[in-house]
Amino acid sequence: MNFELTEERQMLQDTLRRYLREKYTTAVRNDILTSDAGLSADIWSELAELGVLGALFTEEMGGFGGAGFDLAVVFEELGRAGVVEPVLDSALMGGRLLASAGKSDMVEEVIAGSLHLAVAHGEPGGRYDMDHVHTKADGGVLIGRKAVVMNAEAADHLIVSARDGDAIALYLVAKDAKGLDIQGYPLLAGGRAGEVTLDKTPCEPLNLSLTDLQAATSLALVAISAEALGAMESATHLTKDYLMTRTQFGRPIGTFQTLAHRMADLLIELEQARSAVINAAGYLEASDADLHLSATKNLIGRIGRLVAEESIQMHGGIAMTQEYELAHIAKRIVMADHRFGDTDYHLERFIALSAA
Amino acid sequence: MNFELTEERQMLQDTLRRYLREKYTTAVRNDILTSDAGLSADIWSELAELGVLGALFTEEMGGFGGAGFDLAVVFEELGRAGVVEPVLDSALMGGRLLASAGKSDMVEEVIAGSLHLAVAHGEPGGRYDMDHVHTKADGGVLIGRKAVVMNAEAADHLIVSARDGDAIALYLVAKDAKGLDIQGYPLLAGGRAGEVTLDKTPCEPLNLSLTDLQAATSLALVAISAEALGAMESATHLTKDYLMTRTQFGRPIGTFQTLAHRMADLLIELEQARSAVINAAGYLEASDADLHLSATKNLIGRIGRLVAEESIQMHGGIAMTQEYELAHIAKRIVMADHRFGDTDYHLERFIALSAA
Amino acid sequence: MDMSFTDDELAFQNEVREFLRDELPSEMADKVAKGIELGKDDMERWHAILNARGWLAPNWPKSFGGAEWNAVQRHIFDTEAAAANAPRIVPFGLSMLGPVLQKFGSKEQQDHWLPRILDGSDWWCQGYSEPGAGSDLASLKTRAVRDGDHYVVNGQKTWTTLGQHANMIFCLVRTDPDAKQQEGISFLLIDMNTPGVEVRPIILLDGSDEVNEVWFTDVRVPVENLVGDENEGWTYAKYLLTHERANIAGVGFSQAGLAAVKRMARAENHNGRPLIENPHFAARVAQVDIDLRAMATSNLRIISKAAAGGAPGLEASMLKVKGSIIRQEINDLARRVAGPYAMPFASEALEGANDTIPDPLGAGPVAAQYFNNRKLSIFGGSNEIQRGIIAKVTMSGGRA
Amino acid sequence: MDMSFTDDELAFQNEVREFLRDELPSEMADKVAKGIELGKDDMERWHAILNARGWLAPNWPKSFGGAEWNAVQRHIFDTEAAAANAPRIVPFGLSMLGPVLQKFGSKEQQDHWLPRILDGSDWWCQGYSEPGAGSDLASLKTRAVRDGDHYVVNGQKTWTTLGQHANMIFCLVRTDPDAKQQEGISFLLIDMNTPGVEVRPIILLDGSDEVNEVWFTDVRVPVENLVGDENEGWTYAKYLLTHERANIAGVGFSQAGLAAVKRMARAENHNGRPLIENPHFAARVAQVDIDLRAMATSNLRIISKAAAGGAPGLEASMLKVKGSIIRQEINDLARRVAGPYAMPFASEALEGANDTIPDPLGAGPVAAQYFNNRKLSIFGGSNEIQRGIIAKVTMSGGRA
Repeated sequence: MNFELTEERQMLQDTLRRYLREKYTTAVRNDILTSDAGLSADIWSELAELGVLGALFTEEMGGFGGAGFDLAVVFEELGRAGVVEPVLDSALMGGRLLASAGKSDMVEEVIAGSLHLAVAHGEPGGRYDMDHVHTKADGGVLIGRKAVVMNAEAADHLIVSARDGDAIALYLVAKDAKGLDIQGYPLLAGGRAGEVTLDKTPCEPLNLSLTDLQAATSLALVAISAEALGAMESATHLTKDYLMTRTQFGRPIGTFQTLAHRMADLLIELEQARSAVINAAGYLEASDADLHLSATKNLIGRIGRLVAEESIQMHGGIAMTQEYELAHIAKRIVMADHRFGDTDYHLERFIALSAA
Repeated sequence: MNFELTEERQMLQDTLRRYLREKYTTAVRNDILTSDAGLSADIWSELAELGVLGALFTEEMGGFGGAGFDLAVVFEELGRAGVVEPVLDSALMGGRLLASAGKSDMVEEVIAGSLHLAVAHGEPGGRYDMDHVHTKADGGVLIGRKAVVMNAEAADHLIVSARDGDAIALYLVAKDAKGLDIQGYPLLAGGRAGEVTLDKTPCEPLNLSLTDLQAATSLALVAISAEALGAMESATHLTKDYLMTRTQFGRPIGTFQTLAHRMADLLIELEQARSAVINAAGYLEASDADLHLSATKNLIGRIGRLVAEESIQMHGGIAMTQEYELAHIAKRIVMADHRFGDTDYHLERFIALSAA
Repeated sequence: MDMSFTDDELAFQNEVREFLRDELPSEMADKVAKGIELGKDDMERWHAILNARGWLAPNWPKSFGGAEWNAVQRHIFDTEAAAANAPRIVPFGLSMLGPVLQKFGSKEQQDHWLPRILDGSDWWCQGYSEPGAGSDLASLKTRAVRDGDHYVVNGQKTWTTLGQHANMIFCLVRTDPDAKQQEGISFLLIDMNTPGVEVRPIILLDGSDEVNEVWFTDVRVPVENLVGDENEGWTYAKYLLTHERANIAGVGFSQAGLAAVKRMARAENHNGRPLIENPHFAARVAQVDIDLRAMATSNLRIISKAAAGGAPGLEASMLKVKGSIIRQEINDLARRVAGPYAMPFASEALEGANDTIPDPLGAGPVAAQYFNNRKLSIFGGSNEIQRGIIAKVTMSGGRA
Repeated sequence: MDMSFTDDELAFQNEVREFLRDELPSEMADKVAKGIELGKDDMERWHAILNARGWLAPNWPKSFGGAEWNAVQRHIFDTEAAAANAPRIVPFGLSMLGPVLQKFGSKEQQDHWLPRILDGSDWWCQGYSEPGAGSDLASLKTRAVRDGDHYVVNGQKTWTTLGQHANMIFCLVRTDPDAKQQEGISFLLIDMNTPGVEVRPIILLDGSDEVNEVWFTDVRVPVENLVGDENEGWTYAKYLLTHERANIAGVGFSQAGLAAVKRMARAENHNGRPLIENPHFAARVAQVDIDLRAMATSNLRIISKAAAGGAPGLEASMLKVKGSIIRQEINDLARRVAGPYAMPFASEALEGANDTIPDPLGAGPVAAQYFNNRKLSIFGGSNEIQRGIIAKVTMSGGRA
């Protein structure tokens, strides 16, 4: 039993944390948020240079990490800084799917930061249901519509799920493919997504099934949970600082017992969230991984809401202003619940898997 | 719209509250709790004399009340004082069932306080399911077993549900009937109940169906909710007094902001509970009465737990001792959740009725 | 006890329903239903419609041009208006300044300002909060120094809702710097077109721009714009704060919001069934539904007591806390229903202009509303302040 | 990061399991599973079984006859013991007094008292709390006045758990009445058979009689029973309070309790299906299960840090709060499962003697346990005290 990070991961964490603290300031991030692209190409290159993207892949895939704890370390730091660049969707999910498909040249580009991807799976009316795929693959072309596709506009290629007969499989679609239409829009918590229409769009079969997509989603669950954890750490830290510096009725508001005790509860729950992310990362390869992942996502959803709401409440008005760091962080935390199944979805999955 | 009590009910409330405050002290009640009978015959007679039992019946039945708000007024006061005498089971449920059956002579005795009843409906394994009746009526005798029958030992007659073929009907069984066996025991929150075995026990058909029992249960839901409300008022009041008088670290503990704010939350929820009981009483005759009753019982269950637990917690150790008033009150509140369907049972019923 | 309306009350309810059916513009109701920000034009139009009917100032005496409704009538109107998705009345002139002027203003002030509130000549905003003061109103710093027939005002106000539309602001200003805390504060009416007044929008976390900072630099205000006596402003401010409480629980808004959640959850699919049939989601809906039913009755109880002459100070604090918790829970449910489609940032949709933002449930920007309504427990006396009031009142010997 | 046990740890786990399988009397495990109070005989028997194996004092150094386990070993033992429904070790001599004597006691005291703890010659109880003092230990009033070779003790202690079985009590007493608060307190060992000692049971709200009041009237205690220096008792008391924390989260108890809830809910019927399949009940179970899994990992993290030399003071407070909330929630679930059968007052069943109390799920007195375990968040430093510690430590510059 050992809960210390390896030296390599400790170094990765330190490097990434330092880089983001210096470069990814509130002001820089707010500029990115309001930019047309919704992401910074410079930041993306630098993340690649720092090895952050490579840490998401195993050595066989051309990276130098790829395990649950590698993802946890990277995404916790991205979450702490409120990074909106699509590391999760473009590099992790897209890249790992291509790695499973044996597209090592493209994976190399992903790790180098020179290739952007998008995973187009969810469809209108599908909510979080993995099986809800009406898009059809028929003789080398795709027909259908995909909903809220993260990073769709910036992607060089889209990885699209579609039914060929009954089976769901994944296909590669180039950004300039015929019949591909993307209606892009910004997201409340930063970054951009789009509604994707495929009208007899030529595609390349990837020889990947729904099972592969589920495996990639498991990685994404570790990542989004760790990201939310990092954001919760920021929220808690900002709140603690605020309570210690802000005075009202002549004293720091943190000396008011109610706020002090509620702060204590947040710290207790933050430890719970930290342990939940460790469980998700540590049991990612276990036979009952899905049970642990759903447990974690449910807990992160519950505690995330508490931390976001309590942090805003304890700040008061200042946290309601868009330019204040916590506003963005709180949005990241809450909106993470809308990805890869929400609190209730994973509660149900946990119940089903517990009964099995 | 008018939320004032009528003059008659105001008088009933005042009389009953004054009587219980003077006569039903903690010491008197603790003696009753540890007595073999588990109830006081003197108190019972005096409640009858005060008209408390008569207030549970309409004028046509020989009483002078019987509406939802009459029950609410009576049981709120009984709950406030933590009364363990079986007014709900013996007089209200038993008496109103006999009234429905046209047994006006017996109802008269109930109102006079000279007849005790018990309603034997639930069976082992039946939980809160109203339909779970395996007891059989066959040629004038009953065969079966009844679970946790309140007031079974003291009852002069038991009203027993049984199946005659498919239909559930109610039967009257005398205390000395052949084949009737009662294994009695005390209850955690006061009073006594028993396991009742019927082995070819002679009975009298009451010409009442499950529908009549459900109607009596609706009355019981108003009563148990009002009783829990009264107990919550006591718990809150005791806690408020304790916070104002008990000092720690040199000051009244109510001046510690955390406790003050938690007290405020209790008071807010107490208002919710009060309104819920008004809803139950006020809509008892409405076409959607069941919806309101389930809403109330669910809310009372949730808030009751909060009030009981928070009152104990804010008191600290003293509330853990049996002889302290709050200990009994808290038990009454929590154990009320185990009668006529608990918090979850009524949540489900509310959902089902909402969808209908 | 009688929980039903009297015949008169039922007749009034019908009258309100007919009015809303006939007079409320449907495009306005649609915006309100979707949580899309109303423009100044919309709000002025709705005020004019109400004013034409004599219903714009429900709580004003008839002598000042008000409807002089009792508390139950106001409750009926508020509930029906929310159910019909009518816009909220902009409260600053009507619910806040109006009563203060009626009680403490001079005859001249009443004659001049009150009709202009009703006919829309003036749009008022509120200058109470200051940066760094939060719920501690008494520590305010904006100074007003007497100079001949004028006060010269310097300082800054913040959280000024809809200040961008206003031409007038009522302000708390410090006129005696040596007095401590609540003393030495005056209540001043300031024309926002006076040189030295600057309004800067504060963008809230949901992207909305409804609140502002207002800066005063050597702003000259005629002394006749002082309400009541100099240094007595705290009295008027408290009167204002405690005056308008009939709708503090927001029952109507919560009922309308919960109805929208149910409608959306019937349309939203969850593993092949409507989401509303999912037991876990249904449990969330049912619990807030049950809580809301109880609070609606609390609200009626308190209103009926107020109509009978009771003083609902403590209860107002209770209703504000519970009301905000319930509304915020409903906002949370709406966000959950929307699933992945809660994520798009409907910045333009806030003003109803964007077609590219997907909104399959016709729900509008539900996540933005969730964040925006965090304000309900912060502004207007935070829930912590309210709990403090409740504890203080009851622990000092009130009822339990 | 490695969340699995090492080979050595796995071997130890096996050893513990075998020991429990072979040595734990099944009738004892049955009582524990049902929450039935153990008698003094049961507890002494279990101590003797552990002592025979050398496992009675896990945290004592080998030189004093302890097992000297590291934190992970203690965690493994605690978890396995709870899963097997082994009785809890009575902590007063072993976990509390033992470490104090080892650190602050004289050689004579160590030689005399420590072996008697292990072999069961003495049953210790704790004399800390006093009526009206609550969590404010420093305000204690019990006086000890030096009179020749004796102290003369007068006063009253309360909440003395299992004091009815004890022949010895370690007490905090005031030896300098003029010193303020924590100063002037001494740590004294008192033979309960001394004239003037009186034990009176306190019946708790669940009917149990496990705690007591202890009264001292002119009790003469030999001066050699003073531990350490006079007026320095506060130091020893703090050491005692902070010493035994390995099992503060009660993970094993919660795991055993949750397993029992699941077992019962599979057997209990709800509208024709096992209760465990009811979505609303399943949701309650799942949420506490998920919380418990996270806390179990927190516990392991902290233990592993302690084993590596870290100082888990802050974390102990966190674990105590969360641990008590989780255990209490599990008690609440058990009460719910039992349905109407939660109502009988199993006073005799507490001691396992009653056949007339129905217990169809074999659950024991679940409602009584629910009430009894409200103590978890009150005694031993209430959750409010713990939250105060957490806030104080972190707000004064600790980690967030």
